[in-house]
Amino acid sequence: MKRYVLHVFAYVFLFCGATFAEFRFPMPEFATGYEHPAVHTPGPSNVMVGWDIVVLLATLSLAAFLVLKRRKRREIFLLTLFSLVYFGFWRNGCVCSVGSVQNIMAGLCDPGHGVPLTVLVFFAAPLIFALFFGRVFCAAVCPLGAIQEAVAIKPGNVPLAVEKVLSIFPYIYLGLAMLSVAMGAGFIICQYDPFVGFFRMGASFSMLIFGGLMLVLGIFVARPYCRFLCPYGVLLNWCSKLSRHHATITPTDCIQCELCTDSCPYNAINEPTPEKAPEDRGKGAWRLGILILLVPFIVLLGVGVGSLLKEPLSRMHPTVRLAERIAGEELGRYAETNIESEAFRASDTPDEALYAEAIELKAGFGRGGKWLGAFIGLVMGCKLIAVSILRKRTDYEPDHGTCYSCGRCFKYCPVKE
Amino acid sequence: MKPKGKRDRRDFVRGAAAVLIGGAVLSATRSRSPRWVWQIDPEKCTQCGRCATHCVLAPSAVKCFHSYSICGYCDLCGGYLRPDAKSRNTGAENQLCPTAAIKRTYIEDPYFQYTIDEDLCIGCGICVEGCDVFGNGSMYLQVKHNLCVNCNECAIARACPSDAFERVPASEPYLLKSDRERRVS
Amino acid sequence: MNEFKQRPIPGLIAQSVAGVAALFSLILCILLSADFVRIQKMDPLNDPHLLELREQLANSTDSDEAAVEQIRTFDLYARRAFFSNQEQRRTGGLLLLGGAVVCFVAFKFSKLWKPKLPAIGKSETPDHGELNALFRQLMAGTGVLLVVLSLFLAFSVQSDLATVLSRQDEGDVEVVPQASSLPPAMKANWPSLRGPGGIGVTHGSIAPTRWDVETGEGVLWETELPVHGFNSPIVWGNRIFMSGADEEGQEVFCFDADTGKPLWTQTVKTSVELPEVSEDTGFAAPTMATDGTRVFAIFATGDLAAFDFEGKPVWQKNLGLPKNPYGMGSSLISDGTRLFVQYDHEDLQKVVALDAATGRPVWETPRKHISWSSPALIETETGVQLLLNDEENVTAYDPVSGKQLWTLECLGGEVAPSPAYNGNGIVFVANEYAQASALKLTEGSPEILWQYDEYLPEISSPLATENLFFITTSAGDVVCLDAATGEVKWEQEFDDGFNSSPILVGTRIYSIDLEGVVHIFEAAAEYKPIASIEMGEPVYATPAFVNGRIYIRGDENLYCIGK
Amino acid sequence: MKTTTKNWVWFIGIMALILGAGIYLGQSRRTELGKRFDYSLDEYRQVDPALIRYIEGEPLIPTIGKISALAVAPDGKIYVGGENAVQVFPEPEKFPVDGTPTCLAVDDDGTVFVGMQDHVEIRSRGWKKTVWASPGEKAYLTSLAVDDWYVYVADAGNRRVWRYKKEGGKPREIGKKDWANGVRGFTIPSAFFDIDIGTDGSLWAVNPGHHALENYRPDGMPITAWENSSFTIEGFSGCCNPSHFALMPDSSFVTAEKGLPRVKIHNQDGSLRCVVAAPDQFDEGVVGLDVAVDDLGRIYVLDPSRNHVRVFEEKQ
Repeated sequence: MKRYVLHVFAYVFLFCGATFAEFRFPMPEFATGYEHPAVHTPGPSNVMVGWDIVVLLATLSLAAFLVLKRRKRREIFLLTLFSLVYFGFWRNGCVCSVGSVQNIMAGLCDPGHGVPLTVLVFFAAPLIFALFFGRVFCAAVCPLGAIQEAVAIKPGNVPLAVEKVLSIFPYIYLGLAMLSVAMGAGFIICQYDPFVGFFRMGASFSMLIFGGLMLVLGIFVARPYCRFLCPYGVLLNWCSKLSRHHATITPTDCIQCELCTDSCPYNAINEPTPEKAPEDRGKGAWRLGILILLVPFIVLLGVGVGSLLKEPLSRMHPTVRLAERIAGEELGRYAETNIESEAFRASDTPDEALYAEAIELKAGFGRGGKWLGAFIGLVMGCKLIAVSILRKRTDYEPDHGTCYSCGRCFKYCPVKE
Repeated sequence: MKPKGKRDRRDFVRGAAAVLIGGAVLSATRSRSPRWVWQIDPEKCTQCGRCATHCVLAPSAVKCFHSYSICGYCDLCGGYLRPDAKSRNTGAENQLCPTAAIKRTYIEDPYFQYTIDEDLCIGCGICVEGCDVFGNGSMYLQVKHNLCVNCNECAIARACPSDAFERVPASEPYLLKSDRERRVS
Repeated sequence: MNEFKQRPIPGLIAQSVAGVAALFSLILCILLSADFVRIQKMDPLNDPHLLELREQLANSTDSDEAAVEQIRTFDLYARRAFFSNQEQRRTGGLLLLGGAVVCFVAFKFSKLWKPKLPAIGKSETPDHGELNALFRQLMAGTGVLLVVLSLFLAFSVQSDLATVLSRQDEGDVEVVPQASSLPPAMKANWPSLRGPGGIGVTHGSIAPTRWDVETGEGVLWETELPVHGFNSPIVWGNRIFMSGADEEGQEVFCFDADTGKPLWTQTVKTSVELPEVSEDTGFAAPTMATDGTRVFAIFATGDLAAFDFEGKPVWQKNLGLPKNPYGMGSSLISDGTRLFVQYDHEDLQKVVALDAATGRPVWETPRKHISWSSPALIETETGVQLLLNDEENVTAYDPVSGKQLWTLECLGGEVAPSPAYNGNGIVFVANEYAQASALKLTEGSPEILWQYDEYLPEISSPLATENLFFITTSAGDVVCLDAATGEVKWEQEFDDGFNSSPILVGTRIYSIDLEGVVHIFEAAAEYKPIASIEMGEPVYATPAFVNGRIYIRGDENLYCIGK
Repeated sequence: MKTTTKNWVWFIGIMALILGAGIYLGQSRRTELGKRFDYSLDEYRQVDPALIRYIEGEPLIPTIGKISALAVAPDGKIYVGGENAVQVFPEPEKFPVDGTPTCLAVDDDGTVFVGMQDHVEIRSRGWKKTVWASPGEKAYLTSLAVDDWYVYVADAGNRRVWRYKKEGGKPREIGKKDWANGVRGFTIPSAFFDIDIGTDGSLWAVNPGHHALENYRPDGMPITAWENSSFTIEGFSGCCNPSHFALMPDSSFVTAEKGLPRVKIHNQDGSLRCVVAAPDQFDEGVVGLDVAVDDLGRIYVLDPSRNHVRVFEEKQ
């Protein structure tokens, strides 16, 4: 891995160093005194970058204030709409915090990658805010959340057990994305961002279809991307669990009126535990013990399954795909060449060099696959344990991890002061 | 009110998490490099046509650039006329560019100026191929930075078969073939 | 304020407006996607009819007016279709957006006027135990699904690459012909340390025997060296190349052989951290090499760079940071098409051949021991062999394929001297703390003719003529042995030791000691001194002999002796 | 029971959705551009084999790199200029030059004229070197020709032919636009501009922008010209061709083109006589195929991409 990075680094170095030789052949003599027009070389627009950071911090603060102090769903929603317009349609959904995870990972793996300040702020600020105020970023700042919040017209309730089981998919997505970035196979979160196509008013057909499906689904299942896919949500979830001040359903004391139970479309309201223990304590402890013992086995199973995934995972990397294609063409598996293989052949790099690189990458993916498997296994094991632990609760409370601080429940609480 | 011990523990974990995030951010910025933008290395580009199809924008942010100081101002321009063109006029049957994005204007005998209409250009690179084969290679593809949204990872770079996409510092965002080119930005 | 106040009439109106707007948007959406699909299918620019027309026009010999007209019309239609379609899409998109906004606003109002009343007491909420059981079931389901999916992927994705590679391994037995000799141009120049082939033998036969550095008599020019380095000059045509490096950077210099003027200097940027090296090795101990069109330099960082004779970078790579107690010492050598790098370090030992033009590896053969010695290319009856010394063995490789030809254990200690060859089937190796050995090349493994262990070299490499074998030691001894028997012909002691290797020019041997005294003596069975000339500064490098001139790299200056 | 079923239905539904979306996205590909966007010259690379009347012999392989200039001396020796040296065939002789020559010419007495990018160097018999001043700031010399009286230098940068006396001095300018005398001037879009001297002592020069070969008196007055523009084998293709030519002993023209690399022989009136080498015999994209002819009618083609001088002989 390290050597690969070095290799890439040296490569970049070499090519940046080689300047273009000035073409010395003079232009024709023009009797008419013709002078050629200037070439239009507009620079990248830089103007908004500083503003993005300012707007991000401002909206985050405002969201925290609205959620914790004002406690008005409508105001939070208006802020959500603003974020949708600004971060989404105006700034084309880029830079976004969800994708910034990959930049950070790329910066960690390859010091030469360079992470701009904006991206750093977009990565860190929502997490820091989550540490103090819960997921206010999800509530009113994230454009991906905002567009789903806007279409969530008739949200149904996903059964709690299903919700909890499906919540491992963000972990899988996160793991895959990190592996992909670490191996240099690309930024898959950006590649498969379902809503950026709408923000930019244009994307490939399949991505538009995928985004459209997500939105249609989002009418009935609120925020499907946030709940079942968003990899950044995993980090926010962890931070929010530790939050110092988190949104509460009731401003003061819960009167156990049960009015709010149905108000949350995200299954994020934890009900008070019944007075009487639902089952025998000993039985619960026994089961918990077994589950804890089981975790290493699940992790091992994950490693085993992950090690099988070396081949399919390595196909994420274009170089491996190219090497396989070239090898396949050599074996006569394909009737004709494709653009990649033609370009490769024209570059007169020997096949062996490509194969060697692919083999090395595959080895990397082999290792990465095991880590990924172990990670997923660990997540599943932890989820099993977490669900089995019964925490004592006397009031109706939002779940600090999964609550998006959307504020829907505020108005259902009859306690106002 | 939560018991005090629990509170302390939480504070500690929260502090640890903050340190973790800060650490990740710091280590990711170990080398504060300049801001990068994507650009095509004209020496490596093979004009496969994917710039036209794979950009997240439609039409693509990749456009044909024309370095006038390299151009031969030929009457018979390999980048403008189809190889099988019967005559050298601007008729649709003679033009190589599928979207007629190249404008031909007469300067003086026998020289013509070729200008790229960037609104029509889709970055397919067919003219680049023609110019490379027969001409001086004054036409080549570049990413137009007023259009490019500078994605995290350029979708064209991912699809580029000849590795021609690279990150260049935003202060020098073009890889022009001629330094003598007059530029306006 | 009652947030749940019901206003049925406006609520109903808002609801129906929202419903109508939603329906409108949905229909628009479907229409737009249908249109999109249709345009994708139609692809007016690639219309078969248009392509056919173009072909027809291309094939007609004279100007086919009708076809031209048709193409133009078609082109116009395609353009019109494209632009009107763009217009349509834009309008459609705006309408869709408008519909969505209306629907959205109306819906929000309907929610305001007909708020959903809180439902009390969800009946379906399972209790903790039930939920747990269900959760475990579902989690197991997910696990099974993931495992099945993984297995399916693992077995459905086959690697063609693995097949090809295994096939290549089987087909590897084919015999690659060995190169028969070095290119003649190499012999007329000084392409590497110790000259052509790196065995210390000059192909020309004349060199000055009288000069005086102090008065400048017989010295064509001298020039100061910009950066320190222990490597020796190499010469091709009218160019001299050397490298130098310190903590500040790594450089390659080119001098004009006729005037001593610096022609160019290039820096080699490193991408790795500087390794620790000992002071008497430095960062630029390895001598450069050339293949006649490019020059190559390697540094203690493992950075290997190629430049053309004008100083333009051709390629550069890093072979991996060497872990080495003294620093990288092996010099480079090229046979005209390949560049050979002996890369024997503490944790990594290998010899690689790179394509000189591109720097791509041609072959790579793993080795077993550390070494500071430099490779030599010898021309034997069966072809060119690449000889490498290491802590234990001397090993020969086929320069074309990298296959090991033979290996023999006859060395020991930290070996810096390189092999010598008498041009006639006998290879000599020697190192302090081991012995000197004469190896007669045979079909298979060479046989040891004799061994000698009195005066042995530590740094400078031994030298062989057809019948004699010479050793210069770090203590200042010079020994002459009979090549065939190992009998000591003469021994001579000088004041200072030798780092620089002796070079054979015609019938004379030039050897420079550490104080910079050039000892010239006959390569004969008796000791016949010809001259001892002081250079006036220490000399560690081995001189280069080209066209009757000698190029000597002193500690600080580069001298050209000759006319 | 009912809750369990409901849960499972939800679970399976969402899983199916995720899987379906995954499969759909995994298989979706961007459409590539269609046929209209292919740039293909295959049609023109095909040459009727009956037209090819030359076969290739053993090439001359120089030991110098980046070969770029070729000349056949009156005594039949072949001079090849490359990186920092000029090599002479058949004997293993070579002399160094500073830089890479762009053109070469050899006089009857063995004097070698070496054209560098912006000046001419002369090596007389004893390898004594004389340097002529550059004819101008924009000079880009591409061809040299020498006859009994003059040395002609083709300068693509200035779009002129310079006529030097053998001892040097200020050159005479040929090819300045002069409508009164019928000189249209040289149109040279890229650095390819070749000249040669006919058996009658007149100067032949390519006018590459017009696909023409033009004939001048030594004083610069035009005599005749012919041109033929076509992608087919009869004419010259692209924007500046032929890139090189040489006169055969019978005054016909051997021409070499870039873009579509091909070597042909044209009769004196410009009509195609035969093909020496078809595009398929060269590497794609090769430029700078300098040609030369010896007294026996053998055609030498300098192939920079393979670094060989290729030799073609007429089929028996």
